[in-house]
Amino acid sequence: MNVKPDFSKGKNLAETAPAYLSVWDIHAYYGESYIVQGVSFNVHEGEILALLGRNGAGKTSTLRAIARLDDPQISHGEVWLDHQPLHLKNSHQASQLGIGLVPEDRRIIPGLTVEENLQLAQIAPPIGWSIERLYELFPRLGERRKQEGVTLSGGEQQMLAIARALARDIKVLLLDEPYEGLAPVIVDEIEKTLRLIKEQGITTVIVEQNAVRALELADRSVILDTGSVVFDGAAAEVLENEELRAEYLAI
Amino acid sequence: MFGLDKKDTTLLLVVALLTLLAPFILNPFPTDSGLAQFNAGYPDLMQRFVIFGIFAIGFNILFGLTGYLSFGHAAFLGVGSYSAVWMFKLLSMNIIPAIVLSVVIAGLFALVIGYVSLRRSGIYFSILTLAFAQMSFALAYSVLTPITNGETGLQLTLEDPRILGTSATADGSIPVTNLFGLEMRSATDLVIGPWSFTFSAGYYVCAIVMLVAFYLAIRIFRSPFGMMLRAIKSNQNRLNYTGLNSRPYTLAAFVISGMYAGLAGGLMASMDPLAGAERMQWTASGEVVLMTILGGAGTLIGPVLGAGMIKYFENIFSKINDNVLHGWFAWMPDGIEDLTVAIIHPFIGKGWHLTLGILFMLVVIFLPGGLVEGGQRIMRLFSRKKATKDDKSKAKQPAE
Amino acid sequence: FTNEPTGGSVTLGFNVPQTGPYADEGADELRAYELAVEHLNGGGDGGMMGTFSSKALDGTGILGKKVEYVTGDTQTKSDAARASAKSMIEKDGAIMITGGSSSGVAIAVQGLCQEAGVIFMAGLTHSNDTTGKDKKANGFRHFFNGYMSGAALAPVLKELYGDDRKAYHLTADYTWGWTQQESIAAATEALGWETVENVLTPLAATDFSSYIAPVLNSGADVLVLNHYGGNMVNSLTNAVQFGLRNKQVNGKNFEIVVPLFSRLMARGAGENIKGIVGSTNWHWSLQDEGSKAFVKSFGTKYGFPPSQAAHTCYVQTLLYADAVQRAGSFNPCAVVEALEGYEFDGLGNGPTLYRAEDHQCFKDVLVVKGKENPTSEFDLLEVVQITPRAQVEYAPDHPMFAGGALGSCNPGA
Amino acid sequence: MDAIILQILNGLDKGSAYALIALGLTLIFGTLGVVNFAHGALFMIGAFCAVTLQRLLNLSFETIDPDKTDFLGQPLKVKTPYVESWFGPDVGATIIDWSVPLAILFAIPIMLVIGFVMERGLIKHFYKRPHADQILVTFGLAIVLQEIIKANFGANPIQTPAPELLSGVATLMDGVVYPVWRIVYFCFAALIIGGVFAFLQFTTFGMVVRAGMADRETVGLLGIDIDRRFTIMFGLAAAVAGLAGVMYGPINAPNYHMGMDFLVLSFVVVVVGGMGSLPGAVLAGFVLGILESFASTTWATTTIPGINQIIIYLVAIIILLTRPRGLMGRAGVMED
Amino acid sequence: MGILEVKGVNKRFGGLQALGDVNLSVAENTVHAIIGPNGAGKSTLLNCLVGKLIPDTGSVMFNGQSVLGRKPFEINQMGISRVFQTPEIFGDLSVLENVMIPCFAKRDGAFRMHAIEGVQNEKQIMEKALLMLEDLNMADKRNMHSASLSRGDKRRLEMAMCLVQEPKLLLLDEPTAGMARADTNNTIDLLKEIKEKRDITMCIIEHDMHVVFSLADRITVLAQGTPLVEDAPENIKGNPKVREAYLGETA
Ligand SMILES: Nc1ncnc2c1ncn2[C@@H]1O[C@H](COP(=O)(O)OP(=O)(O)OP(=O)(O)O)[C@@H](O)[C@H]1O
Ligand SMILES: Nc1ncnc2c1ncn2[C@@H]1O[C@H](COP(=O)(O)OP(=O)(O)OP(=O)(O)O)[C@@H](O)[C@H]1O
Ligand SMILES: [Mg+2]
Ligand SMILES: [Mg+2]
Repeated sequence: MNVKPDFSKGKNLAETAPAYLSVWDIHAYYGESYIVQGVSFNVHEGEILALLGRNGAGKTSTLRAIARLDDPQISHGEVWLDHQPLHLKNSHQASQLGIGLVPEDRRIIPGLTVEENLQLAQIAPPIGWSIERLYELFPRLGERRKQEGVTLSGGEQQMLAIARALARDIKVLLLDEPYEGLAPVIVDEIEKTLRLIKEQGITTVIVEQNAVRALELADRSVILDTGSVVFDGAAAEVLENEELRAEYLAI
Repeated sequence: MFGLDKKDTTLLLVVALLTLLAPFILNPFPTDSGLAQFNAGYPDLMQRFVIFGIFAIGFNILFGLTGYLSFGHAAFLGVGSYSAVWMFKLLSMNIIPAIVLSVVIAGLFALVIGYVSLRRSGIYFSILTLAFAQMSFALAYSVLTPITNGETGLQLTLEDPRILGTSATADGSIPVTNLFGLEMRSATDLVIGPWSFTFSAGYYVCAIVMLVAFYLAIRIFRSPFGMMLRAIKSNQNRLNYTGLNSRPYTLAAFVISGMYAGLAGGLMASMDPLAGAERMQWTASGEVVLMTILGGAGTLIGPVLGAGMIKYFENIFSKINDNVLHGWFAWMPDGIEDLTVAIIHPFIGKGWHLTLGILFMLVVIFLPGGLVEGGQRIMRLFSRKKATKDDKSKAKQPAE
Repeated sequence: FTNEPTGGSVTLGFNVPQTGPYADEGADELRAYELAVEHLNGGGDGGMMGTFSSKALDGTGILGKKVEYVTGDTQTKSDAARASAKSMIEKDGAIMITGGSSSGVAIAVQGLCQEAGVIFMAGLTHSNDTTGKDKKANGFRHFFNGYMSGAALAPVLKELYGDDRKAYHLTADYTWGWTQQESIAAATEALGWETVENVLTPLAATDFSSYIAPVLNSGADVLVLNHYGGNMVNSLTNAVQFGLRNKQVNGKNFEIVVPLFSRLMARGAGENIKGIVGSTNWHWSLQDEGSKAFVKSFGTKYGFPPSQAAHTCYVQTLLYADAVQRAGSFNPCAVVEALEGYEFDGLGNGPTLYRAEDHQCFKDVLVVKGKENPTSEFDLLEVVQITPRAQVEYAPDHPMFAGGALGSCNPGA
Repeated sequence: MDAIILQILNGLDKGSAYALIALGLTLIFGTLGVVNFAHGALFMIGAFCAVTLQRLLNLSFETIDPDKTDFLGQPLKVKTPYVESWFGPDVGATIIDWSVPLAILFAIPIMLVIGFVMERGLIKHFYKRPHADQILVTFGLAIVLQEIIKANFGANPIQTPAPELLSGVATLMDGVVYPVWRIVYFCFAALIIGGVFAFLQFTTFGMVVRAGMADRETVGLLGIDIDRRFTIMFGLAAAVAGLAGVMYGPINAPNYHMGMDFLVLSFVVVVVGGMGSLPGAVLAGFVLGILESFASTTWATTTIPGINQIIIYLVAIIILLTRPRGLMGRAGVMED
Repeated sequence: MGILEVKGVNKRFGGLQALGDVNLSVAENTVHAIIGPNGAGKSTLLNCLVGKLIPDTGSVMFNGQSVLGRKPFEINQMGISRVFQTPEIFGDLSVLENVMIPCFAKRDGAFRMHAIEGVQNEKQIMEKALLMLEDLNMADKRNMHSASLSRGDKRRLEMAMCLVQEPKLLLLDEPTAGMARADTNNTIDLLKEIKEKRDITMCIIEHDMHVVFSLADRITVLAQGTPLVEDAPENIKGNPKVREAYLGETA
């Protein structure tokens, strides 16, 4: 059973959207190529949504569109966060409204140390976890605070990217393949953290190739294929639905 | 044809046609009309177009393909010119030995400078090449005057000890550069009605050399070597871990483009046997950079267009003066005429730099790919019909 | 011959720096050319045509053909200047090229004109080489040269500063600088002066402090600045900054000499020029009839007095036109013949000779000094002495001029 | 000995000019990563701010002096500056005399505005474009700015003398005299350099801009309005360049192409100092200044003829070959 | 005597001992997996093998020859190829060209001037590259600008670039990270097939245990820069030390 998004074209989403984060009919392009072809879904406050799909399905592009990063260009469509029209904002405004993105290639800023990478996140309000608290969560980062961020090992960089998002006071956390390159112990660790975050009422959208893990964590799931939504429903449902798993997730 | 694919063959043929018909194409206005000012079809300027075209094509092999931005390429052009003039002074007025020597010497010069400069990349490389060129310029202007004749530039004199040839002609002049007897300065005029077209031997020699140079550049662009160079620009690191040594590739590209510059320098001296130190100054190096970017770096034809554009402004716009303007607008009522002239005045004659500066900005702002992109946009305008603009039909509705 | 005028008009090519550091001089040259053309075609008040000793010109153009002109930009670069001259010859059919404000450019264009078979009437060029080792049969220079500066300055320097002086030379490190330095050193050494040091400065130098500082303790009591244009303005400004003007050395006042002066440069140097001695080809305050007529017609047309560059360019144009008129032909060889050994007067420099052997004009040279109390922004120089022509003459084979050959005139195709 | 001290002073002085120009350039080029060929033009405009102020203060009304004549023999018009008639001849003359220091106040807002407008209107669109495009557009802009100045002020140099009080020479020790204004210039440069360092060191501003340079997108993701900071940085750089120009006027009379004369040199200084390093640029400025001064001594030029012509470039080559990233450059900045 | 012999390798970064006395012997024609927590020094070890880093002490012998002190391209020419942790490809070139370049390197050595003959005439090389792309299901993307590939595709492209060189030793640093499950399975199959078809030795770093256990003949567990254990896969799973340091409960 799919949950049909509870809004229709033309209505003012701010009034009608029941959801906390509403993505409605977004289309995105890279130059001439048409990547996101009308994606819509809702996320409720405090919920964890797993956004799944094959390589090149458009998951990253969707997250980037929500976080209002320059490219891809959204041609039309709307994104609402807590009655605020995100699609009218640019990326730093979106961030100030509470969007936090952990990008897929981590985007540790070259030339800055680990600590500076974290400090950078705390320049603009609103500020989230303190740096000390983040070091408690990821002791490896604490040990390497003076090391240049980009010389960290792959997994350490991933930790830094997550820590950096938490250093801001976020309402919605967008995670693009957070487990990639992490040792299983650390994955467990991060999973715990995500549950903790959820308890604090933060809404999370997670994109992950390790679909089983993501689905076990998530409340709901949206599956994308070639730029369109092919499934929208409870996470458990995907785990049960053999056909769906085989066709879109190959598990 | 010529070992090129269809697109490149067409390009080559079009360029060949344009160059060979340049005396007509560049002289569209009748000689007596006011617009004759805009005619560019006289030997010197046509030669300059193709010579700087060669220079820019060569520069583009380095910059366009590898991304290494040399800011000292004019040094090779200068060295080429000096070698050629010395060849005229010492050996013969035939241009072949002169051009051969200038290419060889410029190549050697490039080998040395390239070997050192290519130890660094990015801006550090640019500054190294700049420093070498500026040193060459400063020395040529002062300390090396015995070789370069300093400020005045190296010229032929009546006392040159020419081994194969005479020091002076029978009537007491300096002999003229030639190609096995074909004098570079000779030209014939063709008058058709009010039009007059000049066919200059020198121009056609340059044009043919340029076509050969252009053809070679296409081959290089399309060769595995060219692909390696593009790979260097894209990700040098990856190339090294793929088992390829990027140094000899960049050095080869550097030397080849240095030789192109030397060829241009040699040709320049062959058309007009003088070699001045300013040819090596940073502004001259900067000029070829601007030509290449203006036309479109990394494209085949772009640099030639850029070179033509800049030389056109330098030689045509700088020569328009108020007198000429008044001539053009004489048909207007006096007050309006003066006003029009006053408005245009800052942009012509001594203001040609201003116009050029504005042009640079306009091109780079509106045509990020240079003049070539301008051309492509025009082409696209014609083939627009095919492009489907209806995005919505493709857009799928959210899953139900 | 090349570009023989066939219609009712004849085209002259005015090749002047319109961009770059000498653009102001170029602009003034261009004004003079336009004025000359106007006068040749019978417009205006006729300027120096009225005072010129030759009466061949009658205000109907040249040989009855209306004078037209084209302009170009030398950018003060040999290459660009040649390109521009070539386009005038090849495209516009110019029969004579004139202009320029540096010796490198003049020599380069002169060489070109020789090869192309047109006449070159040099503008502002002061190097000995222009009519020395680089002289050409088709090229003519009205302007004076480094040797003449030295010869004219020396007696005045002796009179002003005595014959027991130690001179320190700063010299622009290129051919013009060297020839001028050589000339001045020779002339002053002949007076009994000692040349303590000659330091070559890079063309690109803008700050001369590191060249000026050593002067302070060198024991020299005269500084000679063999610089022109921006170099001269900067080196002089720096010298004054270092207090050289107020210094006493060997019990004498320290002095600065700038052998080649121009009013435009003097303006650039501002206050610093006051009291400094140098030589110049011509100055608007001269009171002979020719100069007065020229200043009047130039001043009336443009609102300020002409510079020496304007003067020499104007004169060169008239001289060319006159020579054609007298020769009765535009053929360069006929013009050369008419100009060689030609004696004239009334063009602002007194009786003048275009010497046949090297195509150099011989005339009086002005020694000038920066004025202490200028009454206007143009009134910057005062004439100290008019050195008579006899004193600045030299043999055509003088070592400083030896080496080149005039060759034979080339009428072109 | 005196000679050596003098050359060191000269070196420091030249060095402070190089350092100051390079400082502005390195803010744009080393930090924002824009190859700004218009930087020289900003320096030149700074100098012309002083010229303009001097002209403004010298705005005069004309009276006819029947006793004297002008060059055409007509009665001479005598000019009296308004300032002198408003404030009295003495005060007026003093104000005019102090026009260069006053021009500092005049230039700061002008240069800031020019910097802001330039960044907002033009450079902003070029951060992501290839360096080649930046070169073309800024070079074009430099030409346009130069030509505008040339059209208004001519091509000849225009003197902007230092105030009477600060001109002349100071005796530093026995036998060593040095122009006062050059000492002022050195102190001024030290002040500006210190100020900029402090601003970037003791605030997060520098770090944010550096980060934005390396990865704009991610910095935006962290809620920082990087565009605004880039604009401020650009304005700051323009102001530094302009002030360097204002103060340089009394040393060498400004002309319209003074910027181009310094342009290449300042790029060399910045790169030798190491891309992205402010202290590097300053250090390189002083090193090159001092070496240049010593290379121009007679001793040096007689030992190696022409050394004064090439010293800067020679040293640049040696430094860049022995230290891959100049004196203090950071890895990865403009290395590809 | 294995094809690769690492003896007593140490590497320090400032105060950090990234590798401490590492000994490793990889037998010819086997797949050797290196696993371990994030920051254990796995990538660092690989860097020492390909000439990116020079160890402080120790020796690295490949095929009886020392690789130390050689430039990366020389080492590659000896027969070692590497897939990087973050994809390194020629972004400005097309996918096909990306694969052709290693073919040239294989055929012509480190440098050869082929400046005149057109690329399109290199039929053999083009065919070889295409075949490789087909093997990896990327043939349809051959003319794409490789920078605009999705992340998973970039990884596959890089694999293709290394495999097409037919190296004697293939080093893979997290080759399947970020790859969709289906493609991960394909990759496993592909690697298996290659292993069977060709004489190739592989060294693989992975956090995905599914991949490790499907492929590896032997496993070394690295922790804090030193080998913890080296053993056959069956024995690793049960090893309590490994469980604690790396696998966590879920494995
Ligand atoms: N800069 C770009 N230019 C052109 N096309 C792009 C660009 N970035 C991504 N694409 C294309 O957009 C499509 C979707 O990319 P996206 O990164 O959103 O996919 P994804 O679902 O995140 O895939 P993956 O799981 O591999 O990360 C891909 O086919 C990719 O080729
Ligand atoms: N250039 C460097 N400077 C300082 N420390 C470094 C540098 N490179 C790596 N390190 C450190 O060395 C340690 C080992 O890093 P390495 O990249 O080898 O880890 P890894 O085992 O590959 O981890 P992962 O699985 O997370 O990729 C890490 O703690 C890292 O921070
Ligand atoms: Mg993705
Ligand atoms: Mg790793």
